[in-house]
Amino acid sequence: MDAPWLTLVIVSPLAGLPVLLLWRSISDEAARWVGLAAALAAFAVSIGMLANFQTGEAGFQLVSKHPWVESVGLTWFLGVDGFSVWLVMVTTFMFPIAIAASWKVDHQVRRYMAMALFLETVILGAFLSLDLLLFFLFFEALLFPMYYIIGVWGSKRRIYAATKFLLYTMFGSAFLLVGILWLYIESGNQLGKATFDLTVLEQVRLSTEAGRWLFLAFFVGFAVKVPVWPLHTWLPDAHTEAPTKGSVVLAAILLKTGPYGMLRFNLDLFPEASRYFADAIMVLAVVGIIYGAIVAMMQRDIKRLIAYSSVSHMGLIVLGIFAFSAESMDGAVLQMVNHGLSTGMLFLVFGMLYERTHTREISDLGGIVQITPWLAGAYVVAMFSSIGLPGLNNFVGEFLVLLGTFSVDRVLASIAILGVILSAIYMLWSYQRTFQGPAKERWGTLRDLSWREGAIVAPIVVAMLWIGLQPGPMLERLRPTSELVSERIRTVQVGEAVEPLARTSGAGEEGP
Amino acid sequence: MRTPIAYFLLLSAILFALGSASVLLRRNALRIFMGVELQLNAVNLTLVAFSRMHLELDGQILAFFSMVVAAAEVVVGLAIIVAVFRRTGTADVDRADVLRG
Amino acid sequence: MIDLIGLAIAIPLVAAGVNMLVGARLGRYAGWLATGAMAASFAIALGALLDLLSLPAGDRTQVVTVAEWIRAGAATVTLDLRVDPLSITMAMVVTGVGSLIHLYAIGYMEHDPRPGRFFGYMNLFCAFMLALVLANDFVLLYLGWEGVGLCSYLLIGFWSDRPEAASAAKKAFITTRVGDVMLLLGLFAIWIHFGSFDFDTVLGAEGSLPEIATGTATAISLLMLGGAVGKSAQLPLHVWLPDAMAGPTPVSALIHAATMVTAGVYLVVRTHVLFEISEIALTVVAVIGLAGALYAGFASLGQYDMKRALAYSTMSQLGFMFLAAGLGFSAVAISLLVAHAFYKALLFLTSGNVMHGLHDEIDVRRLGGLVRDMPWTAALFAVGALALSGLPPFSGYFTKDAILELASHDGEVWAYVLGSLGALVSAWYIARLFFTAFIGDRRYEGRAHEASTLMRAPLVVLAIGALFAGMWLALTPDGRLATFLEPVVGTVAEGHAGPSAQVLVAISVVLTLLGIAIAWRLYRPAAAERWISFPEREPGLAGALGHAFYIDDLYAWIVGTVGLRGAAALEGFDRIVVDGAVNGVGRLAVRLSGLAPIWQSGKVRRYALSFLAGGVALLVFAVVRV
Amino acid sequence: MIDPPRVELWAILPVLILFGGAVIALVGSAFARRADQAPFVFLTLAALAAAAASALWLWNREPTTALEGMVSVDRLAVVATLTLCGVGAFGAYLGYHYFERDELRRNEFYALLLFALGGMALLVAAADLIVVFLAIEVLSLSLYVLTALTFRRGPTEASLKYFLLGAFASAFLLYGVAISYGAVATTSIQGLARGLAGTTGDQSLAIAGALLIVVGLGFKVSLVPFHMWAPDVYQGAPSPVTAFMSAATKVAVFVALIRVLHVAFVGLQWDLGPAIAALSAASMVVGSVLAMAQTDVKRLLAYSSVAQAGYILSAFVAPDRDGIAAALFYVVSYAAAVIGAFGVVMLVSGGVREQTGFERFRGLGRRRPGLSALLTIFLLSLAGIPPTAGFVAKVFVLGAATRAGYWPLVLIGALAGVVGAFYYLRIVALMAMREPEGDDVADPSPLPRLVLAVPAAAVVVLGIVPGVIVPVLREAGVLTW
Repeated sequence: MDAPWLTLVIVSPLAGLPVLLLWRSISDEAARWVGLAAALAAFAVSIGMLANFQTGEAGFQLVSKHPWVESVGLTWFLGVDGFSVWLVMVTTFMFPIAIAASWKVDHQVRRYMAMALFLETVILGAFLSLDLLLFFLFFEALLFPMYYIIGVWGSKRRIYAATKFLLYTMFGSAFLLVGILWLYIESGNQLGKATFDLTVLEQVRLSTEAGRWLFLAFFVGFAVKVPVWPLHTWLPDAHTEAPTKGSVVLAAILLKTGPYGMLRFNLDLFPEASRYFADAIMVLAVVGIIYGAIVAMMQRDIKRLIAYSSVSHMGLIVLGIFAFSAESMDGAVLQMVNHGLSTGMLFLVFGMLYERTHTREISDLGGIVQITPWLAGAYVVAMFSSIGLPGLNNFVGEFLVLLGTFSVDRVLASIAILGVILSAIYMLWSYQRTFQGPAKERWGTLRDLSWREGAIVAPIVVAMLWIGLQPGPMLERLRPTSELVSERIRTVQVGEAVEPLARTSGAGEEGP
Repeated sequence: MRTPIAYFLLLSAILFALGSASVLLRRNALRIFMGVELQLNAVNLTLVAFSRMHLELDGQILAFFSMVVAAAEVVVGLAIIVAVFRRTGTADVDRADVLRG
Repeated sequence: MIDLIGLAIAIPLVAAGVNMLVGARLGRYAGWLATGAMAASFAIALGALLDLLSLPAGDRTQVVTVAEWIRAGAATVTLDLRVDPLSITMAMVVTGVGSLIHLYAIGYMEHDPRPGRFFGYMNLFCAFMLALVLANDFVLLYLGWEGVGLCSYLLIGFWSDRPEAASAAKKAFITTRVGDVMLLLGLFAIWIHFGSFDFDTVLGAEGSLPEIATGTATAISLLMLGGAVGKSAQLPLHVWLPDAMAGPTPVSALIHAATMVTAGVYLVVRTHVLFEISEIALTVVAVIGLAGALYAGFASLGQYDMKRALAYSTMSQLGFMFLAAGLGFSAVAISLLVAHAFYKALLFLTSGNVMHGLHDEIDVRRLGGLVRDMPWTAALFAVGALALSGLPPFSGYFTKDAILELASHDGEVWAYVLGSLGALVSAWYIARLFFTAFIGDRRYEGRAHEASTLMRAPLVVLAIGALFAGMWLALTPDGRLATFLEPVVGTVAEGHAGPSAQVLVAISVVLTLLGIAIAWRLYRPAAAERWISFPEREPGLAGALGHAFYIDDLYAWIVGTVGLRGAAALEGFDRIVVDGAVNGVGRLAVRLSGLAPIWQSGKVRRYALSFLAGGVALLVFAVVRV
Repeated sequence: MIDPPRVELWAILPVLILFGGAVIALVGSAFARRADQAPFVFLTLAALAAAAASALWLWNREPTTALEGMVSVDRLAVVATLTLCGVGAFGAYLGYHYFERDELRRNEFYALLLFALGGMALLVAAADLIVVFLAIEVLSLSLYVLTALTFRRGPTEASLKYFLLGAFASAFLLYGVAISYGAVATTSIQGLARGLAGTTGDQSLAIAGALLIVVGLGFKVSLVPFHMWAPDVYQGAPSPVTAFMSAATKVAVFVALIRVLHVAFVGLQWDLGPAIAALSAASMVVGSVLAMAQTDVKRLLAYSSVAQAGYILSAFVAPDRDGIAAALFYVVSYAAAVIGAFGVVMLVSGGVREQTGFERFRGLGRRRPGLSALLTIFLLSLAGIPPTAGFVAKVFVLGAATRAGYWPLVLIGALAGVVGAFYYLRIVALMAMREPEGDDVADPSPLPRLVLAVPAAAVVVLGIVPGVIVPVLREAGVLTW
């Protein structure tokens, strides 16, 4: 079916917004349902997009391109390829879950849902824009709703955390903005017409030096979002103070805009610089993997622990991207999805526990497993997924990333693989202290998972098993793209001019 | 023989500086304002001088305008200063520091 | 039947799912469901075995295509299964012994509140184990490898309210993970070299060695050995096994005696071609095995907890298997593996009976004279002990002593001598257990009740296996099993060095009897006080034996003290330096901003001054530029 | 023999209308000092409407200069005048509400407002430095008085400071005019451009003159280091006056700056550029940093307007129509946002007592979701966070600066934006994320909220579809020589 799928995907969450904004006196329950319905609608639409996605195409598909502000060359230019398609899917998949998971939010529900839907829209926009300014617009626009969600519905130090998150990420995107503008002007000088169109900017020939500076500007912008060590310290605070849904969205989706940006923009626009900096970045990534894992070990607060585990896992993703081997790149993209599912589910399940116990302190908990076996079981699944147990989703990604990296740099891969051990240590240790051991009588009365909660968790588990055992459908859709990109990058020699990327299809043509 | 233009400019510059100085040094609002007046007149001198140099009249016209403006400023300024004096019983500008930080 | 081998995995998997989801409602039928599933998959494996036997020895390697798993870049991983003599042998052990232990567990766990989960985990374990041994692809093997680790974790920690069980589970998983990581690296290395994970591609068709540089082969083999050492609790990654006994006894019998811990041996045997290319790797295997055999044997002597003693004995036996593999007698290693599965499972389950009968009392110092209350159990234990000690004609003799015999014939004198010492110690520690626990006078209160029929029946079967399996497997000179395995593991080249077979048999019998004699001398009923008070008299020696020469304590110190301190330091660094810098910048800015009032003092004249200064600065700036 | 000057009054019709309205209002207020102020509001709004209409009527005129080259008739002036009329309308309404609430009768407010607007309308059309000077004086004098209008302690003090420093500044302005006159022998803006393009002009003298003019005008738009009056005056003046002058003055004076820098002294671009950049950078940094520690919303916004002026100025380093369009877009979106922001502050501040400390805003979101939503929108725009006009505006001006090759300035601007986000969102946090304390004192009347929804809508619309005005602004950016 021929429809402006991507535009539909982006706007579909907004469907619920008018109701929420205009109908002041809407009841909380109704507001929740509206939010959930809109999110589910988005999911349905994204399924349609997936159905129209051509497997085996490397280039951009379902492209829709409409001038927006001609005078500055801003275009509504959307396209999806192997990199973005699954990120869109995981976004639309996790949002209804996250919204359903925050059913317990009891004050200002109307605004909560509105913010959530707005957030979903801008995140989807960021994943689908092929116009740098459009991307930056979405990239910046997602800050405020997240800030608001953390700051209004978060826990004790929420304002500190929210502000830190906002300022830190804005600090990063300040450099990104400068880089984008520079590139924009440069395109004007070279091609006559200044543009933000990614597929055109790929044609801009940059001096080695300029390319490297621009790469750094872009990289810093994305590295803060990832976050790459040592720019990570906003993450634990944000994760910890955010409400459950906030943490889920943050971990599952929002962080992915960072590595996605690197894949989409740094590698496409500055291949030479990418190669030039690859080694340094891989080292940073490996440091992040080990460092994050070790620091996670020492956390007394479960959410902080999970946050630091994110630092570790995201390091793995960056490693996979900058190893430039097709396997590692496949793995990296897959890992973005996987990390979304597993870490998202960890926050989800722990959030359910938190709703019951109202404590995040490991030392307060213990012996939960005898009281709420199903909740503990769900946590165990998520935990082993994030530990990278074969048969569950994370293994496939980790395996490919490490395999690809190993074929490029054995030493780094051998160090990075220690993360596999460390993750087992901090996860199992915290699990032991939280769920195992003699049950504390103060928790004697906890309820086990309700049907609603079970229904929230089940889809994720299914997805985990599916990806873990049959990643084929995902891999075959993203493989062509990653092969194209990694091929191009690997043909580049450091210090040489670069041939513009030849897209197999899509890009230029006008949308419907 | 004619005096070189430079002398006029220098003189007016000195006057302007003196005016600024009194703005900086005086504490009484009125005196500060007189300093400003002095500056304006210094500028007038410059204008006239240049006008003479270029042998055309715009400068002198502008000088007239500035005098008018100065007069207008006097009117408004005095009113304000008086209003302040009524409130605070002093025209000492250093006392007027409720608004700060 | 071969094509249906997938079912052998699927059935337990499904049963596991059912048990874990609705096990609570099944109640006591959970156990029967699980056992039934195992029996079914045993039947399938048996069928596959028979099919295989009906084929000529040449093409007894069947690959069952199942599905593709991962395809990315140049890497492809399949879920295909491989049925060949080696894998089917392992499958028979897993399903056969597995079924019996499941059956036993029904009785053993009857009082447990959550049989559903227990049997779910057990079935899940068997499924993973079968995947491990039937895999035709290294990554699938790794899946099973990690999967059994998971189940071991879940089952050791099954009674997770007991702190020691929880930490034992964690320790087991993490320690083996260290090995797993090496295995994973080995897999990467394999892929780099062969560009495939497929057994046929990597290991080459039988006979023909894969062309690969010795150095590479050494690297790969040693990395995989690392994995094997971790799983099979060999030095230096053995520390988790004794603690793992905190799990329910059927678990110890199934996972930590009969099947999972033998995965390492299986891996080494499976990839023996790679090991054989590099002499070094092979030697390392042998040395580690031998060292482990002796070390664990002596350590077992220092244990008063029956299960811990048996755990060390398992480790020692596995050591013998590694020794065999290291010496190139893969077939013999496997036959010891099979025999050991029977008698060690038997021994564990009998000690399980003891626990069951004496509400979890397992310390031999508070047992003794059990033979009166539990004649069956005692007899069965005795059978297991005889089999283990290696007296002809029981299994132990045909397997363990075969290793020594071959070693000596190959002129591996060091291996023979030390191995024989190990054999002697084995006889010694197992006899010790029997004497201290089952004869003499009671050292426990009340009366131990004999195990129910349901729990005895499987033991009888195991006992028969323990007694005669070895004989049956090895009756022909070079062993039936050996010939059966030949297509996969190659022939066992019999050397002719050293003394003749008869002499060796004599020596081994003498040594075994000597071991038993020593045990009797030390632990006979009359001497009870002496050996119980031994620690007081010889604290040094007793401590060394009891703590298995303090290796575990050393690790604990390294991890618990050095490791934690370091981690804490890093966490502080993150909080104070990295995050401190971030917050510092913010605070600095705000403080700076707080300085505004100093200049913004509300004084007009100061404003005018800064105004003037600014103007002058601009003019100067212009003048300088012009 | 000099032929009599041609008097083309149509060229300054908007100005005349505004002044006319002002005079009527003045007379009216003189006779009916304590009368109901409703008629004055309608008079004012009518005058503004008429002025706007006449301005529109000038849109299609062939760009030219009139009145002996004293005023220019071009689209820049038209756009600016329209903006000013809009701002004026909101200012008038806010003032009406402000005085009505406290039964204060200050009908001269409207006269002064119109005078100020007249001066501004003249300023944006000025084609001669003389007119620039005169217009500046007219609007300043009106603003001095407006500032003092309630004659309370704060306002009078603010007015005094504003006046003294303003007079001081106009002396510099005039000196600058004089020197540039001396350099090129004309005060006509286009004449200056021609003179400097040719050889007749004395470059270095002209640079000095230009800089002094920049100083004089920079004072009006509160550029660092000529900004120090702004916090005191903005805080001291009655909120509606603050709202009006913070928006309108910037519009008018920046347009004048466009004429001065992009026409008169365009020949000195390469000499003046760095100075402009320096001023811009200083304003962005100092303004943002000093705003961080403020705990009074009005004062905070005052400092923020210093930073905003810096952003607008950063577009001036690009001497082309895109630069002008960028500056104009920024000015427009800034005007909408800032008048709205001060408007909300006025409603919260509780009358002429002007309590604008943070505590008044604590938990506002719970009590007055409407007000806090409005203020949030305005603050987001000022902070440059999408989807608001402020974001687009920042991109435009920084883009212009990038094109001119001043990328360090761009980086400074981008980073100052982070600091900006800090203090703007501090207020948002205060309203949305903290529990209210004390009793609710914000103005309950619904109409003001409705009125302020207009600039809010404008801010959002311009943020999502800037295309609606960008072409117009680019038209305005075409300047005649």
